[in-house]
Amino acid sequence: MKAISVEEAVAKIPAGASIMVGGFMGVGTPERLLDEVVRQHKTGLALISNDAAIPGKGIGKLFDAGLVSSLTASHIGLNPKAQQQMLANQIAVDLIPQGTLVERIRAGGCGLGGVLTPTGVGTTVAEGKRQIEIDGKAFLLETALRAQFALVHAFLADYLGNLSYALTARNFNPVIAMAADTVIVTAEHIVPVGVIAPDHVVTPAPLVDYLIANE
Amino acid sequence: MKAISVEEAVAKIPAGASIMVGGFMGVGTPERLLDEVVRQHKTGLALISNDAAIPGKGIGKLFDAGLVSSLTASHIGLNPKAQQQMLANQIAVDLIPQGTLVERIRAGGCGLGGVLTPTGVGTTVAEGKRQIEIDGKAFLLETALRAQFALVHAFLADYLGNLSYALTARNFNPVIAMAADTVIVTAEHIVPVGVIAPDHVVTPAPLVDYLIANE
Amino acid sequence: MDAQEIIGRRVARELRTGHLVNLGIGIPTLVANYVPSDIKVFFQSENGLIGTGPIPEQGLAHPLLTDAGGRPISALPGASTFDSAMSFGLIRGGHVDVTVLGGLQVDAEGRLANWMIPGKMVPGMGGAMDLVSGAKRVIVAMQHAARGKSKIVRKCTLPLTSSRTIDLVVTDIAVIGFPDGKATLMETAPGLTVAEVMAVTEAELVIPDTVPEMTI
Amino acid sequence: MDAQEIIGRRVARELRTGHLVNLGIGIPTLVANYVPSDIKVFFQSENGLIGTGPIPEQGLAHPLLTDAGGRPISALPGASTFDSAMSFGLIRGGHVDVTVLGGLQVDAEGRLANWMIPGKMVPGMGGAMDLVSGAKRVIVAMQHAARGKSKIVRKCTLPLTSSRTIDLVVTDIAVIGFPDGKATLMETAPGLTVAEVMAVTEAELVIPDTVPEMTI
Repeated sequence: MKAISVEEAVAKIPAGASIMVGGFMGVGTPERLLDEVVRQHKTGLALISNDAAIPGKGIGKLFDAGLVSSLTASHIGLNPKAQQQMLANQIAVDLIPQGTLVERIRAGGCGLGGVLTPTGVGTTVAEGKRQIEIDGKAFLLETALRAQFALVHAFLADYLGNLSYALTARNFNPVIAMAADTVIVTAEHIVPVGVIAPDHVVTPAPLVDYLIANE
Repeated sequence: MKAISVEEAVAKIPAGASIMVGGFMGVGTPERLLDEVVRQHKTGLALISNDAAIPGKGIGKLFDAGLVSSLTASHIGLNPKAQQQMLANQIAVDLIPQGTLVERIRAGGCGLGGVLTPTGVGTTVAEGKRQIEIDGKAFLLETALRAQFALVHAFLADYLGNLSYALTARNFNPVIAMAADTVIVTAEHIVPVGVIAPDHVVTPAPLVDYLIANE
Repeated sequence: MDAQEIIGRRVARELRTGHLVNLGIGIPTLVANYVPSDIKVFFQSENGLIGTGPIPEQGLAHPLLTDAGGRPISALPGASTFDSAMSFGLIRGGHVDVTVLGGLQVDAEGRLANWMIPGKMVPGMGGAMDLVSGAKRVIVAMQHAARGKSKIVRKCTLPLTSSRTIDLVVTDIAVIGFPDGKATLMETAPGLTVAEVMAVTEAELVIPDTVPEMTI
Repeated sequence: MDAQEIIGRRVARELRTGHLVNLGIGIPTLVANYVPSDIKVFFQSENGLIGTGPIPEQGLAHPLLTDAGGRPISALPGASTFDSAMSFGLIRGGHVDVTVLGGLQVDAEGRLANWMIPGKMVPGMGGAMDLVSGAKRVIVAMQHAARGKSKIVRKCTLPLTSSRTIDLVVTDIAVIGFPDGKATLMETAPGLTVAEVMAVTEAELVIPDTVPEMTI
């Protein structure tokens, strides 16, 4: 793990990169990283996140700035800008069930090729997917999902990179921290090693590549 | 969740039941439950656990008492009694890779039909299993695993049934707590509600059916 | 009592102590207000919380403690938080005893459509498909009709949420169950006759010998 | 220096600061003793710990803190604990930078057999198959020969651990890599000639122009 500035960290993300961003309706999102992504105007991003948040907040900022070329998410119902961009074919949107989304990312992070889920069987979600029967019950084969970058927001990060999360800001963060080639983290508090007890570490240090240093 | 005596709890387990038991080489195993299983002489158990521990300790006690009819585990190398019983065809043993074992149990607990894993492709583990290619890479289809009972050992349990675990005694415990019809828990300490902070609960209360009360 | 309160009160009567319950947005959210004080249930918020409490007092809201819509909530003593993989493991794994969801259409066999109106904006299914596929019991809480049209239909014309059928529909005028896979009138709202309910219901309803009034 | 120390010291030189490393039982365990003090690695114990420390002093062992064999260990500052699903998610997901495992046979193409001798007791594969399938880099640490027979074989006759080939074998007499999928002699143990290594190796070895001595 390396502590670097937010400018340096975002400079590592090329235009057109695939990025997973933590957060659920803007809660638990690495805002400082997104602000810098906007400032450095990283265009054509392939974004994977639970939702599109709302304009001005969290992932919503990326839509405000027109930086997203594709979105994989479970819903965008509360972001009219993301909806407009979808309808105008400015972004390709793949909407998938939330449980399927997180399980596909987990599979990507855990070296699984995919999982079999009952969710979506017999619905439009099943279109184009392999359906597999086990003991007479039908499941969809949902494949693993990974990205080049994961932008993670933690509550505590220690000097080694161990992370813990607070309340409902955990959501997708620990899952995406396993599913990307490069993991960049912002934390509400950076603390000495040992402040987070071993049993309370949620994301172990070796998963973290870059921690955004305090200014 | 109901707090009951260890005698009452074990009385609910019929002979021949399928049971998952937490613990890794006897660490994090609900010893009081196993002692009572032995005392009530529950025979013909279909046991699912990481290993067979050692004679006299943890799951080893079930082999000492000759109560196991089948075992699904990742290794039994350190329990000569379990090995003898396997060689004498007293127990049917299904040895599977540890990561596959835990992922199959997790699938059972999370409503997945199974997972695709690269582990075991091209080895004897692949025999009789469906092999599925994704983007040219081969995976084995490993199906979900569940049991009638999960015997779980926690470090802290609160009055509602929220659980946390200590150090390496966590292992399979939180995973099996999701994958059985009935979940019975022993804890090192039973504490008031609120002693375990929300962010430190590993197994949420609604998953627990019975907590073994202090004597 | 308005339509939403009737629905909320009646659904609340389906909950039992110890149940893990997930409430969808809209009318289902109201159910929490009507749980009798002697019934202790766990409410799950699928963004990662069991033990949701009421909206916090002015000035006590925490920005990292919200419901699935991003609105501030509180957590009751004994609450637990977890990541989204665990949250949907709970949902898909059958650990949620009851989910209460809104509906666009429920058909005569108990199939639900609640996430998409073709030709309109598709906001996405969020967690609805997982909830209907995975919860032990699925209750739909909705107005019986929308713009004069019955939402209890012969066959769903909107895209389905799941191939799994639901267990109960509670509307402002009726409670409908699906024993033997057929929509069956279980209760009528106070003051309404069976004939009145049938008259505003598109789907054919099985009518048992006695159809009691809702207790709410 | 005995055979095991040669192997342990040489393998330790493959580790880099920041690496997440999983050591198998037997010779691989010794590697931890020889990591240079300026190299800071994380050791994982697959029963659910990153940051394993040395065996605790007499009287300080905790019964709930053990290695994968159930023996007391300690945890270094900055350690983390987790369940078995996470532990093998780390392993299978490619998050373990280096795994060091014992071997029964390694063949000329880099395939490993290390878990089963047919006709003998089968204790089970434990985590070996996941480690070989999933770790970023697989190093086998073993004696070059057992009872006078080379363990570097033309083709594995014992059941394979994985179809994925390994990256490096370190024995008491040689370091063998697999560039282009062919067993290649990278280094010889101090005092041994290339011819001496070839003479006790069943597999055909590619011999580069220069084969340095191991630095240990």
